[in-house]
Amino acid sequence: MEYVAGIDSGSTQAKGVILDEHGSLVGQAILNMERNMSTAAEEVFHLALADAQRRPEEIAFTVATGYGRYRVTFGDLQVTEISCHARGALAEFPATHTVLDIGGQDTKAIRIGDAGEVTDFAMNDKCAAGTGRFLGAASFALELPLSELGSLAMQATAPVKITTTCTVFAESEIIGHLAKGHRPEDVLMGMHHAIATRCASLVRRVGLASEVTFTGGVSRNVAMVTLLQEVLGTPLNVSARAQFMGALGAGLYALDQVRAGRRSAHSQEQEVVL
Amino acid sequence: MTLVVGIDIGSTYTKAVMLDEEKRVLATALRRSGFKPAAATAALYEDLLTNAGVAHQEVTYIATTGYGRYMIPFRHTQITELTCHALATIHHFPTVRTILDIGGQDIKAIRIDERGRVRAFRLNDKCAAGTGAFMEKSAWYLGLTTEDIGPYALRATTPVEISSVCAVFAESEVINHLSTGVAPEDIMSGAITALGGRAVQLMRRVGLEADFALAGGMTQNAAMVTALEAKLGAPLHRPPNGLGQLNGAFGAALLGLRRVERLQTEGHEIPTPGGDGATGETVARRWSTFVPRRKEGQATPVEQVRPLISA
Amino acid sequence: MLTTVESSMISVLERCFELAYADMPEEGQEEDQLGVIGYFPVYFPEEIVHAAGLRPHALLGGGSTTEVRLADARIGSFVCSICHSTTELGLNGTLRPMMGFFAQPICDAAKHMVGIWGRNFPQQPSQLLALPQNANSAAAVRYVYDEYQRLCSVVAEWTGREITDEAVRASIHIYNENRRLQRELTSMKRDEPARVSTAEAYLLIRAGARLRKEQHTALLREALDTLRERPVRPRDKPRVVFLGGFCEQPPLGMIEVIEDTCFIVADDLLLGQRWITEDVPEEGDPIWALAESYIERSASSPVQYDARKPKEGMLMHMLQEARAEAVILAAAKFCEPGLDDQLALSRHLDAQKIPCLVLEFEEKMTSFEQMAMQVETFAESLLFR
Amino acid sequence: MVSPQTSPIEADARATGQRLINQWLASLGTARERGQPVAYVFVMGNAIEILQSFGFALVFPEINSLQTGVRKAAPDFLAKAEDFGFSPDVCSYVKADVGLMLSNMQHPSGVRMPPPDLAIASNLCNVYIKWAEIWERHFGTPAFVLDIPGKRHAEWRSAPDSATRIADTRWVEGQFRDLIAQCEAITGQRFDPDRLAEIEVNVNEMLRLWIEILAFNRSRPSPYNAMLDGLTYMGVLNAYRGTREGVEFMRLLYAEVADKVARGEGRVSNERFRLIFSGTPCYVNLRRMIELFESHGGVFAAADYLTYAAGGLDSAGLFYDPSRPVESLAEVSTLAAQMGLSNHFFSHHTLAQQVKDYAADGLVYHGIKSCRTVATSMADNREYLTSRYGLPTLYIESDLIDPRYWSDAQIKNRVDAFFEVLEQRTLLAKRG
Repeated sequence: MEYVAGIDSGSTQAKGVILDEHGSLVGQAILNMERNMSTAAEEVFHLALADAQRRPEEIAFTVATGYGRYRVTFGDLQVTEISCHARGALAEFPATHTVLDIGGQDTKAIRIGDAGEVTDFAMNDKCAAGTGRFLGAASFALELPLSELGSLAMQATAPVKITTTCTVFAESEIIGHLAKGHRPEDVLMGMHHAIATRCASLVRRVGLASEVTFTGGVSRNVAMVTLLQEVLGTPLNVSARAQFMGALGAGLYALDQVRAGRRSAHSQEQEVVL
Repeated sequence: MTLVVGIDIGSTYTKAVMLDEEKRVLATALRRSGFKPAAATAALYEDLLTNAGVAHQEVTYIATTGYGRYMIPFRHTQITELTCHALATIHHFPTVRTILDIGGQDIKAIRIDERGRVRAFRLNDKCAAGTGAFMEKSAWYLGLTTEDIGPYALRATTPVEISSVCAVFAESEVINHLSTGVAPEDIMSGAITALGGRAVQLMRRVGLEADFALAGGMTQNAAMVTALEAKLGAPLHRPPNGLGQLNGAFGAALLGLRRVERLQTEGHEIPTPGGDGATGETVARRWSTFVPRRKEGQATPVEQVRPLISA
Repeated sequence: MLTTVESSMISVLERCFELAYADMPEEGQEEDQLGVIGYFPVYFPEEIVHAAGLRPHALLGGGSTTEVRLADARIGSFVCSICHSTTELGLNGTLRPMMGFFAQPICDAAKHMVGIWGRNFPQQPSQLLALPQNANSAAAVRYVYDEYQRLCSVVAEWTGREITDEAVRASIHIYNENRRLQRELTSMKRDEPARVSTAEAYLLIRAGARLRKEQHTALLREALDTLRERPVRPRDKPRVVFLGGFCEQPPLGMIEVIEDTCFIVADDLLLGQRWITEDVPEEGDPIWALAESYIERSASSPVQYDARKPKEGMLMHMLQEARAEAVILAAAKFCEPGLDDQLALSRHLDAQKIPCLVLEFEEKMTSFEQMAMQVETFAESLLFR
Repeated sequence: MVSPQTSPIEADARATGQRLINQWLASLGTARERGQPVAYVFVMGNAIEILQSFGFALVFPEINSLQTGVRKAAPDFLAKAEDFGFSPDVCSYVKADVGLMLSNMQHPSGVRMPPPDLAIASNLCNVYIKWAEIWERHFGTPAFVLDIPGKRHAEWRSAPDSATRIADTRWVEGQFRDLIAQCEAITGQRFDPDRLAEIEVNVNEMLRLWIEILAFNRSRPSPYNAMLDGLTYMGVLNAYRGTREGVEFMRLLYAEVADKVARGEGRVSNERFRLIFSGTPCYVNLRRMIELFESHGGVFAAADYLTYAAGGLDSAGLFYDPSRPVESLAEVSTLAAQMGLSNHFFSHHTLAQQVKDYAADGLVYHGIKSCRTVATSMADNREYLTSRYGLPTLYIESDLIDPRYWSDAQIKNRVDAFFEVLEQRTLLAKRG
């Protein structure tokens, strides 16, 4: 039995998955980025191996994705997270035609054709950057863990209208609204709405086509999912493994390589053949 | 005897200072503003009285400043933090003509005259905001406390460049540098240099007239002070014995004292609290808060400009 | 307890507010059953469209109440708010009733608006009215005349309504009367700022961008009569000139924050409504009269080059005429012409030792704490001089 | 794989171009001593022909500014302008030029730029006019604003002999007459129509060749990269427009490109994807940007930028009629503005056409944060073309010369993903 690895080396988190030769996930691991990308990738790789109870030499091929993909020293091939998120989303939800991924650094909308190919993609221009970070600012200001923001927002009864999506002013805006006596949940809902609107406009850049799959950590935020469905007017697929979509996609690309008869050469530069 | 209180209600901290007629600091107090600044301030005021060991009725005059200056019903008057900083600074350093105030949300450069009157001032562009907060966040990413930043950055050997003006992108740069294994002290020092550069740029816009003084949160940040003094090629005066954070409150108190003196020399009695509306007066009708009759789904009320005060 | 004068003033202003911030009326719903031609700032020869029996509709952006949902997918985030919100109003259907859309080459973003309109609303004709940036050539008036003639035929083609000289002359007469009343209001505000606030004057003039001019004239008359009756309580506030309202409109809240501590005795708000500064000749070729007035009887703005109107000189003249002691220089975020002039003027004022406050705004602003702080400090620095 | 840029014949035209550009820059430094009058002009709408006929030395502040970027000196100049008070939102070309003024006109090329006797700003980019106002304040040189009406909407063309064609041309000609009078006043010489006619003959010849050189890049593989080699060619096209050197350069270039096409030699050794570039380049990282694409075998066969920056003269195959020099200058300038220069406000048609003409596989938009002229409606434009033609497009964002806006990781990420898209498409096409 041969195995492959997919490593998603983002700037704030590293994720890794191990797939068997049928493409089923046998191990996964996630790690908050410490000092150095390369070491973090190594670490997450070994954690995933441990989770799958496999040894490094059993891994026939490794594909790296994410901003740090060229720093994954043991990666055999680098593929961008655009292709990987699309591939991962398709594996989980085969009817996917649009992928939305909200990350801390970037928000991406990906359009997928009927043959499962990426036909178009859009990433936030500078000022819409880090829409995910906008939530980080909220948790900072409200002194709440990120994971609780969504559920709290859902309790809103009179959402506040928030016009700025400038992350810099998010905190002061929140404090301002609270000082005016608005309830935290109402302010939070306002913020979520502002972000959802921003992300929706990104999806519109590539053209909305159902089914829509929502990937990335933020997809676990219930308020965000609800609002996006409302703003986009279509239900969203959300996988339990939403955070691992990139890594999963990378793993599947690795599997392609193995099926095409290629084996790990641990060379940095290989011609990308998708 | 005259007891004057200055309260600075900032977005993160609320600070208070009590002075006597000799401008001696009798007591100071500090609290997080939290979500209910009015309540926080009331509590803070109690702290101040306790610290000073005086009772409510002994206090002659209360002046408020900071973004919450209108939220405090028991004030006599309110004044903006810029005017307060100017007064406080000239009190400590009669030769200062340009003040730099680095706050959490914005940087302010103020030109003053020999009597501490504001002559010109400039705030950073919207897109260069959030600088102080950016320092805090960076420190947080690096696993440091705000206090550590200064000493830490001083250890830098090969500082990196943080080029983004926008705090959000700057943050991304920090994260990226970090993830590529750059030493934290080099990143921090890079961030400080960048911030210092922008601050001096702002000072130029008001004329860059010597001497210079630094106010706000960064006064205790050795690295920042060094960076700024290097850029300015001149020393930066800083408020003495930890008054830095209290500068706004101190200035408000000084102004309150002036007002009391004026009232007494002119033989008026001190008005009852509630704001003498020097600048707090509001127009007959706030059209901006007026909601037009719109088709369904269209009506969205415009935010109230600011809490209207009822004198 | 409000006086009768005050309450009738408020009722007039409420009507103005409704109009000033109302959406475009649905087809046919408008009382006078007119077709509507929309135009993007700054100036547009409304008389020509008015003469066709249509209602010219100044597009003044989405203010702080329009939620931009669709336009952000079409326009970069580094472009001013009024382009985003105007496109949004198009995409969300608010501007559907327009029979046509015009923009002028005031800036590069505005020129793009015509391209955006053409791509997204092919069923709604759109054009650039190519007003000239060279106002100093001997050939300028003739060119504007030709471009206005072209406008006449375009409007006729779009709406099937011919535009006769008699009709244009009649419209000019109506507009001249309206302009006289606007000038009266402006000078009242300048001479007795305590009698009418800038926010009030703003509502009165902005309502005119949503009404047939004859109706607006009646409304202005009523307002002016009431205002003359209004008792005035003089107050001690610094007299300032406000610049920055020539295209994207600052939110009303911003004007009010300024007026809390200052008297705005002169400004460039809604400049397009006041671009022509004198009566347009009512005899001779009316189109020529309009063209000549555009070049010879007009205000100045950061988006119109005219060697006869150096920006610094125009501002100093404004200051003296309004007996103002200080200037507030505002610029819309991402408005390059505005930002360029803001810098030049602030440097000039510094050199002249005239106090000035530099502000940055966006039509969609909703919180004014920081701005209030700056304006109050400015006022304090003026009062404690 | 970046193709060898040292193949002898390519080095030739590029080298000659570089030499001409440097010669021209150097000549500007000595214009004053020669007592040569100096005119500041922009690349879009500039009446160079008239100025040449009066023997003006031509300063292109846009080229000065981009040169600060190419020579990695931009940051200092930008910093000077921002210290002076210019907003980050203002065009970085303007700021670099202000930096130059604040540096005693000492340009990184080593040339001390002369102040203008005359400055012409057209309306084709409104920033030109604000820029010229800055010169008015700094040099006291009044601006000559040349207003050339362009398209009134995307599908709009002024028919020959139509009222508008006549009116627009008359307007432009009127301004040329004003300009000629001003030139006479400045130089103290009479206007010489025959000299203007000679210049126009030269321009016609340069143009005839330029149009064919552009057409050569339709062949596969493309002999040159429109966004690298093309920029050098353009520099000469502007600085030497109407001159003998200009004509000779174009002949040399024509021969070189023709030869390459004949030999089937491409700019990139393994041309895999033919691309169209929309927008202005990033001059600080130009090589890096091109390398990002060429390393994937992607070459820019064409760019709308070439039209804007070449005065739009190629856009409709317009030629001067030297027998009526001034009149025909007015006619051609008017049409060039209509069909070429005002196109970035309606560029969807042109781009669609270029994609067809050059058999392009994809379209790359480069948005400039501080340039509303090219970037305001790129997203809308992109949406329009992708939704209609299903064309693969890429949107990247940086700046003209401000390195602060170039984030390599982000741009590489987008470019790599774009080529993965293109690869997938070819793969699917193969599968049928």
